Amino acid sequence: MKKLLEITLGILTAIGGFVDIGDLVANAETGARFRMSLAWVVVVGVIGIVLYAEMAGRIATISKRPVFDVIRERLGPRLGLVNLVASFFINFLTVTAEIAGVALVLELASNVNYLLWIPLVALMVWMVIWRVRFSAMEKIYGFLGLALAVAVVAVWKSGQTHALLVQATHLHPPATESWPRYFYFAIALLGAAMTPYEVFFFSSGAVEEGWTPSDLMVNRMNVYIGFPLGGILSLAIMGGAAWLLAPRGISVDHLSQVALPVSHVLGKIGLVVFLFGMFMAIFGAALETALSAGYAVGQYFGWQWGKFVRPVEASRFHLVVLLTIILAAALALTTVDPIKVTEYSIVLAAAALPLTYFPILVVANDPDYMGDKTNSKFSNALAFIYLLLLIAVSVATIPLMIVTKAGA
Amino acid sequence: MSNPKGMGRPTGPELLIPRRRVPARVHGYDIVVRPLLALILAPLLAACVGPARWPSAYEGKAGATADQMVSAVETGRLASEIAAAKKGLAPYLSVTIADAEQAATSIQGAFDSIQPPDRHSDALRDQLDALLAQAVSGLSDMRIAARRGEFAAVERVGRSLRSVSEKLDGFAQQHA
Amino acid sequence: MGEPLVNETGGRIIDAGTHLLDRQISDKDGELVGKVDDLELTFPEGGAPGASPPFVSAILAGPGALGPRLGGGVGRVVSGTHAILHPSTRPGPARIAFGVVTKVAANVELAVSRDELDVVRVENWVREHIISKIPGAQHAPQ
Amino acid sequence: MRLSDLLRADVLDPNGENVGQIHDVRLVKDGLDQGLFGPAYRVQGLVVGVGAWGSRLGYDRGGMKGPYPLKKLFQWFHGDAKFVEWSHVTGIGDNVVHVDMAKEELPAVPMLRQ
Repeated sequence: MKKLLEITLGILTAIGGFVDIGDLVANAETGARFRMSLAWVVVVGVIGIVLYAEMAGRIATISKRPVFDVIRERLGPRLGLVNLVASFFINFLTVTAEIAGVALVLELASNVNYLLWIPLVALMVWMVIWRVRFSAMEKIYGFLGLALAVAVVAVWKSGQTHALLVQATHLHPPATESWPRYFYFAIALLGAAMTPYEVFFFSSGAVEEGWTPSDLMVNRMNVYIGFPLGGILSLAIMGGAAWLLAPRGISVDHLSQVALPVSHVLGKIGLVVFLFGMFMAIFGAALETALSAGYAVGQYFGWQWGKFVRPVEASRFHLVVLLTIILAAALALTTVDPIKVTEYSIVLAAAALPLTYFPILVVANDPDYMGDKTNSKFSNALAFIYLLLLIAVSVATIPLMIVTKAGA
Repeated sequence: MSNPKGMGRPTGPELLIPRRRVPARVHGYDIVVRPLLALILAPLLAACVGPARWPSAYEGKAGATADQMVSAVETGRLASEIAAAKKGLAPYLSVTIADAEQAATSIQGAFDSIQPPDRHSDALRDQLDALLAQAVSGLSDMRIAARRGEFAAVERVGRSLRSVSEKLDGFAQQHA
Repeated sequence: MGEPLVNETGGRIIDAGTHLLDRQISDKDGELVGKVDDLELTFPEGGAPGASPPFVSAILAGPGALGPRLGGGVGRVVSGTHAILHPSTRPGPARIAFGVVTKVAANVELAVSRDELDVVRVENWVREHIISKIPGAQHAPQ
Repeated sequence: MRLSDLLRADVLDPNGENVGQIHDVRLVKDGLDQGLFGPAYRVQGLVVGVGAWGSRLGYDRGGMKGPYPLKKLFQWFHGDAKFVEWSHVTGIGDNVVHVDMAKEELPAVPMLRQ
């Protein structure tokens, strides 16, 4: 039973990391435009995040080093700083997108403009970080975010599951879309699936929770259960858009459209559950990303960080978190299109992936850190292939962004 | 990508399976060579399509605009169907319809700001403008009704938008 | 994989850049202090190069040590920030004598509390002027 | 002197030939007594090689488990690194260190793990 509770860290990270505003938007958008022809990317993304999050969690458990400690130690202060600036900026866009996303969900439930909700959402995010226990936080938002599973029910009840699976074997864009756009959206999906804050948060969380080598099993369970679960939710969102929105020629540019399939199939109750799930998942992601801002900066400079000490003992960490939330809310209040912010954040995240994942792979192989818990040959082979893939993605992202005019 | 009539995108909710069946067998060429070619050629091609200086470019933009407007109108119609089936919540439907209206307005505005390069393009513009205006005003009516909680009216407007949606889709296919 | 290398008298051998530089420093209570941003090397009896080799006499931590290592414009900004925030006119980097180090491992562990060290000056300022003013700042660790 | 004064400095042999850049500084714990810490870490020698990129990843000190291609890449990259005992250092200038052994005579870097 205790073990069951412990895997919630993984589930929160998976729901909040996999199914956050970025995934809701990217998967629905992709489903509506490319039907299921890009579903394979979600699978590739799940395997990638499982592989690297397991390593990050194992490193944090064995050597007590969260990811940004490792980045600073192995890449040195200069490249580490480049990494910090890039990661912080992308993460900042993500915080903005999540805060706006929570506000958009509240708008859908209340018909009150999302801009009016933003200050309240920002305050709630900060208060939860300030006051709620880390373990309580992850359990509440992890389990309640599972309400999103109603999207899986909707796809199943639509009777289209088989047709969608058949579509998923078509590994090319539909006639209405071009190859560059196909690849651009593939990159967006990969960025949404493997967003670096997931490992920042997951590894820092392992330290916050005080994991010891006996928790390695918990680490594996978290990763092997949590992320694939997030992947299934993502595919359900994509599937709903692929069968209901795509045939009607609807392309997704508002969060409201993401809920149409669930509402259409399951009616009012389904819609309520889905909106609730979206709220919890995006709110959880807002907590994770805001904390990750503090984790990354604190770990680069060596400041006291984390919720495992009293706030006064980690003053600079809490200041960074507070300022990040305030500035993100301010950016969201400029009426910048939250969906656009989301799209840019995941695509830029994709471009920055090797910066985060390369040092993790190196340290997971270093007996100085890991003792005899270094990577197996199998995970190394797979991780190396992923590293090459991530580098290729990172090189291709900006040119594709220009060519496709950001997927327009 | 010439698109003969009848290969258009299905519009009715009853057509959940795509009409154009994609061949199940995918050739190695499709997987390897085409993406590579696309990656290499795309920047070159993209460089050729600037602002609508040529009539063909204008026509392409008109087609794309119609296509985008189909998305907005169909979103509104889907919301109205959900309302008719009593499957949605009032605030949610209101926001969804208002979002669709907002999208429609900005699509219309973007198209109106493009300079038509010749007489033929003027005709094209008039034709599409009429459809865009119908779409926007229909979605506005729908939003007003939704905000007032008059979902019977929402449903009525939704039905009336069907022909607009079909015409927009036809226009998009014709001028792709 | 073998054991860590020692010399003939049993002294442990490490590479400064790989095993010491950029590591996390923690104090006697396990609280995090800063990073090993640089090391101070001293020649015994002020000896010249070539005679007796220098030894590591102190850890240098904080922006005053990090700035020069970053170099360039960014480095000047970091060093400049340090100079502005520091009360003395030409401050050196915060120095932690190796005499208070107890262990060089994953973390570099100290025998003193971080409050006795110059490197947490900014942390203390932020605590005093901002964080401790927010209600709930003293509540228990979570 | 700071450690960072040595890192990345160029190493010149008596003929003025560039041996490479200082990748790392090897320390041994047998120096002057430092209070609680016991004997200080004193400088034993310099790890010198071409191109410092990746020299901190650990692939040049043995024991790394992989991945195989990365291991090979960095071993190839840093395989010809040289070790300079401190007794061979004759002078330290601005970003340059002079040694009294010719480039060809310098030994390879001893591994930190057997």
